[in-house]
Amino acid sequence: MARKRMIQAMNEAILEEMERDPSIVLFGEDVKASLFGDTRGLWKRFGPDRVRDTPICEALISGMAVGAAAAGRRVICHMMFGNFVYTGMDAIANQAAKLRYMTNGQITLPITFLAVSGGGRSAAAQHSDAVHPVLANLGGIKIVMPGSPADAKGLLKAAIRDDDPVFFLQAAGRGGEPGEVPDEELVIPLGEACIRRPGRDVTLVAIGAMVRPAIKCAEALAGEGIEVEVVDPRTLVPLDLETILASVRRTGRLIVVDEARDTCSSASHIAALAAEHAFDALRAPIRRVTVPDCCIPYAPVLERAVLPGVEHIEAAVRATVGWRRPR
Amino acid sequence: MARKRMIQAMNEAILEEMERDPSIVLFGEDVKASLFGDTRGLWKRFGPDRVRDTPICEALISGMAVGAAAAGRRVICHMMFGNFVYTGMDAIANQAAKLRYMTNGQITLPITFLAVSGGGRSAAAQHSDAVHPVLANLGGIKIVMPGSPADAKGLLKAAIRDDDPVFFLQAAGRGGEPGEVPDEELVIPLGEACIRRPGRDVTLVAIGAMVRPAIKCAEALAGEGIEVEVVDPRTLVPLDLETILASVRRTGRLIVVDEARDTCSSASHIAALAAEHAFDALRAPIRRVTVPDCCIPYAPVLERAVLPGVEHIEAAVRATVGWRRPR
Amino acid sequence: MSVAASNLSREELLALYQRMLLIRRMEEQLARDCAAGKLPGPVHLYVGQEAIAVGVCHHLEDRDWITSTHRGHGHFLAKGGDPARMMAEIYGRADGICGGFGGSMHVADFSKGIIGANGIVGGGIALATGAALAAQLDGDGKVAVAFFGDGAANQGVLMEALNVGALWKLPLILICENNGFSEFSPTATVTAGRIVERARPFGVPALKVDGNDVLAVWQAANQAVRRAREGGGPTLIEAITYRTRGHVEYEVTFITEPYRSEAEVEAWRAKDPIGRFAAYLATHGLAAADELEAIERAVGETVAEAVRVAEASPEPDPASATGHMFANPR
Amino acid sequence: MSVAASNLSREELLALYQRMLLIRRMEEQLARDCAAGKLPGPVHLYVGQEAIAVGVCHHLEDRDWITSTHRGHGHFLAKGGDPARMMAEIYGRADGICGGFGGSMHVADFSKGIIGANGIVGGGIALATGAALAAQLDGDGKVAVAFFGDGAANQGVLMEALNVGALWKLPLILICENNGFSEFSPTATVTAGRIVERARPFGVPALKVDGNDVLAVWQAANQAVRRAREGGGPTLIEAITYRTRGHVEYEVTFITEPYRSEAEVEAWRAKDPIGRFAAYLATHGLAAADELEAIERAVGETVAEAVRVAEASPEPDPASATGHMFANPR
Ligand SMILES: Cc1ncc(C[n+]2csc(CCOP(=O)(O)OP(=O)(O)O)c2C)c(N)n1
Ligand SMILES: Cc1ncc(C[n+]2csc(CCOP(=O)(O)OP(=O)(O)O)c2C)c(N)n1
Ligand SMILES: [Mg+2]
Ligand SMILES: [Mg+2]
Repeated sequence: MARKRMIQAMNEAILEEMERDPSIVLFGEDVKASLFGDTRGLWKRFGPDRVRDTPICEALISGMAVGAAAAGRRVICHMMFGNFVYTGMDAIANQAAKLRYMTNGQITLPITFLAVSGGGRSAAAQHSDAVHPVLANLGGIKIVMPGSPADAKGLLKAAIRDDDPVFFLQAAGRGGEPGEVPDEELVIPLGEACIRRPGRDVTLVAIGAMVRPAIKCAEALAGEGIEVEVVDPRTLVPLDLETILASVRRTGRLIVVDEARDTCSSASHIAALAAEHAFDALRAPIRRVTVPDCCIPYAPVLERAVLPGVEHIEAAVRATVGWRRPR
Repeated sequence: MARKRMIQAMNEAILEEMERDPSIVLFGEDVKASLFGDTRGLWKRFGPDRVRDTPICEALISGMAVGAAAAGRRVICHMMFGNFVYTGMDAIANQAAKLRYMTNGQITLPITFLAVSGGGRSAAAQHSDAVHPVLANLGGIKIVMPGSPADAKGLLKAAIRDDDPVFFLQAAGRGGEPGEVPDEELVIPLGEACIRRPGRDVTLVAIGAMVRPAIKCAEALAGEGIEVEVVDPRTLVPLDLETILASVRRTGRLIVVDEARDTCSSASHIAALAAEHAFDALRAPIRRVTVPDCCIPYAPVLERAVLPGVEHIEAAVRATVGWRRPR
Repeated sequence: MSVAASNLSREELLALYQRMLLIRRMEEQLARDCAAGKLPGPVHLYVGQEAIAVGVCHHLEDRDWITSTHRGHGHFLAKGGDPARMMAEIYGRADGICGGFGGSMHVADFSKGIIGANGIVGGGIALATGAALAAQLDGDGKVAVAFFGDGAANQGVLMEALNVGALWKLPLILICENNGFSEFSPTATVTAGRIVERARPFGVPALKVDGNDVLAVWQAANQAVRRAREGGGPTLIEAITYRTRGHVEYEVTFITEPYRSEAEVEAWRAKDPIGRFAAYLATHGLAAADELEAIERAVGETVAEAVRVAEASPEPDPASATGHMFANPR
Repeated sequence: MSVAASNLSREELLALYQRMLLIRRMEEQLARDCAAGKLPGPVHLYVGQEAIAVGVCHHLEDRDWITSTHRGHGHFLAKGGDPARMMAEIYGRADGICGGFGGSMHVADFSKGIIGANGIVGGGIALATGAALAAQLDGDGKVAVAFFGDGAANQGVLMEALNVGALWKLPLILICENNGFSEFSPTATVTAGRIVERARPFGVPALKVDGNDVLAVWQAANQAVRRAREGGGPTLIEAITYRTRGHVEYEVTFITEPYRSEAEVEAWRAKDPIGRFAAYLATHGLAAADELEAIERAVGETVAEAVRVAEASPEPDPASATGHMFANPR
């Protein structure tokens, strides 16, 4: 074990996988300079053939990822900010998510798209969207949202080895967060949730960047005797529904914390799944702690008002645990 | 009242509004020839200044809609198929949905985007997506999905008069469906659901193209004494939650039928809202009848297998009405 | 047309002819099938443009990549796709090349380097650029060809591909088939300037050819493919042609006003690439009448066989409808 | 630099100088504020490029439209945006021109025709095209100007705008500020050929100017704006300049390797548009030293006042955070 920052863990994952598999090509805007640090040093290590700075042209880049993958390469495609996914959306939605299906599974499309997701740094509306619900609805894109450096490393390695298009969404501005990362080879299968903290009173499903405030909240409430179980799905597609439902069946209560806008969020979807498949176990309304249906504002005081924080989560837990069926 | 096809009703709505408001400009690919018939005759009537055929360049078109609206025009922008929304996604998500908010409400953006939505005609994966969940998650886009010719007319007129960006999504291939349309001026406010058929046993929220099979199913089951209440939300943003919740409180049961892929669908969202706000009234699990998380296939037999049909809805109703809390 | 310039053998010339005719007859069959209500979805026919797919693909091997458009049957067949499996696909059958999942707008066969037809106008351009990148990394002289229309040339992704193609010297060949229309919009109403010029600012070689002259297309493609194989980077070819059938087969049912004159269509029919090439072969004594007839018969038999196979093929299993979204579902 | 050619009065020349200096001093203030940790979000400074915004906007009235980029303070101020309200915006305050909702990358003032800075590279191009359409329909000679970078010129939407602009003869002026870099990529590594050439295939007039020479920019814009007002359609201007500060203010904290040499930066500093113009004014006896000093003082006072206003402004009300997504929420 060693203490590493999340971005370092990601950097190692890419480096190790590119060492391991010479068919991998990585491209995107300024991957050589590396804004976030995840691709730092790769250009020097692997050269300009396998690590390519592209012009600014997301529509082409995302389509090239599909074309190169269809033609036999394993691709890592850096989209930088989540909002630029919209700019490259056509090939993501119409090609990456569909080409295998439309052609009856003739090909695999081993593509890992990298992007940061969410707000919190006054980057304002065009650099702060959490785009995972939009991607999740496409059906053909896997989605990874790591909650810790170790998970980032193990999940990114799994994503790169995966034969399907995967979006790896790292929480924006949280690359510096440290955590213990095992020294040995670490590959965490996609589709396996993890219970970050056990608890009997309420299940708190927390996605990506929300894991940390969820744990903080759980720790704070433990002092009052409220035992919160924090479940980190780690991947949204595929979703480990079993682990989530098993937890809900134990606690009888569910809250989902998601940094997405509320309407059609992953929080909504997980809530809907529980309202169908764990209905008989539910002892309280299912709550969502999400971003209201607005843009992410610039001023810190405004941004704090719309992003889910510990206090929003805590309020939801108290309301859920304290709920009594009206007479 | 006169019997009209849905596309005719839409055509009338646009024509009447363009007559009424000379600031309206309409553009898109082949709006002069009019593939679907909704813009038929408008070029002749209003001339090449106000009705413009664009080249194929969705990224520009959607952005132009925002620019022209910000500069004082009322805009109708035809995106043709729902899947081409992805091609023009950047300006829809990053500009249309955000420009008013980012600039502190300095402007209004009166834009009506037109597109067809959904499958059913063997148009295959790249012409059959129902894109409303993706649009709904953006937060700044209103969404209209009419279930009848009269609604199409009244809602389209309201959409055009609305000062915000609205996506008007007509069910693909269903333009020929006839219905009674009032002769007098008809403007149906956005955000008002309508109860298509009252019933005491289960609430069936059916979106857009799903209204018809939902009603069919309700009629069939009425013969067996199962009384299904069919609620048509008509607009997904804004959503008339009150009407939906009131119905669920009456029936104690909810099913949502949505032609979207399941994950992060509007069905999921409506289910989540009910699981929070009508929890105490629920007497059965909330079910969703949606498209599984796959593309829309070409062959009719495959397409029928994935699109929600009367039989899928019926099965959900039976399961819901017959559900008993396990002991 | 000049055979001297093309250096093609008589056998090769007849092969070109055969392939064009195969595309034509297959699509005439599809037109009849469509009119008879036998096809579940829309079909966009390539009639009149066959010289382009055939003239280009003659230079390509199975390992080379092509991407195509909504009007993709010609490219599929020219690149060696199986006629019967294409027919079965368009009929929506289990033996279709995509198992009935794709249909007319998505016929693809990766084993033949056919990345596929594409329902998104301009969608194939980025795919081909990516395939060209893969080809370049493979380092064995493969190339990638994007076929697209004049309408698609107005999608900005073309400029993006020219830029990246030029910067990286990708083995990419961009074939713009200017058939006079973007759906129902005559090209000039939606396309400023000349498409062929659009390559020049990027330093990408570009040429314009008569797309109804299979040998002219062959020549242009010959240069472009050679340059690409040798590491010389991309080429844009604008091939001038004409769509003599409708944009989509059933357009008369919804287009209320004519968007072109019958005289214009007739004038172009007179320049039909197949008729012209047959006359050329005859005039130059390169094919006897009975040879051409034999080809006609053989092609007819292939089409008939394709229909038989397609009709005999079962419908896909509905239980498989959600089956292969992912290679590793979990 | 040639005043004869520009036909500008002394007062106008001094106004150009004043505006460039205002942009410079405002941004130097922002640089200090950023270093001091006073700015909540990222800022991209325009230092070295002032001649472009000022040379172009001098031709524009409030009713004309501009769209800008992530590097948008210069355009905002050149088009007549209020310095204090810009400062307050970047400080994230309630009196900010966007109430603190937008920040540096979104400063906008529609009453001044400023559609706004833009966080999406290339995003302003389509907005300006739409504004040009609106202007054309208004029929009163308004124009729309899109400012964008060399990096943005690689977004396909530029080609799409050139095409539509040419077809519809829109009053659209496309100003590409080629400052040598797309973030940390030198232009030549990501940009094939010459940007100015990209207009030609569409028949759109294009010219390249020294973007550090305010009079050269003024001249080029003069032609372009006149043509646009008179219904002559779009123009592309490529203005060659250089970004002397970082791409983003705190880049040293994350960029581990230099992406350009200090010598290169120094060489360009010597061509600083403001210093050059001051020297020109002095050499030609168009401004006395004390006149320039007076301008400097006045500008300094404006900046100081902007800071005072910004600092005195309250933070926005968190309760308003979700307030104005829609004009008609229901
Ligand atoms: C992104 C996108 N926009 C619009 C369409 C609708 N559409 C289908 S074909 C077509 C015209 C294509 O013209 P062109 O590229 O010249 O090809 P042609 O049909 O002439 O072969 C259009 C607009 C589409 N399929 N995809
Ligand atoms: C669509 C999109 N892609 C990528 C980015 C990230 N990004 C911000 S600025 C920039 C470089 C822009 O270069 P240029 O257009 O030359 O403008 P400059 O920064 O030089 O003024 C990039 C890639 C973005 N903001 N938007
Ligand atoms: Mg065409
Ligand atoms: Mg630049």
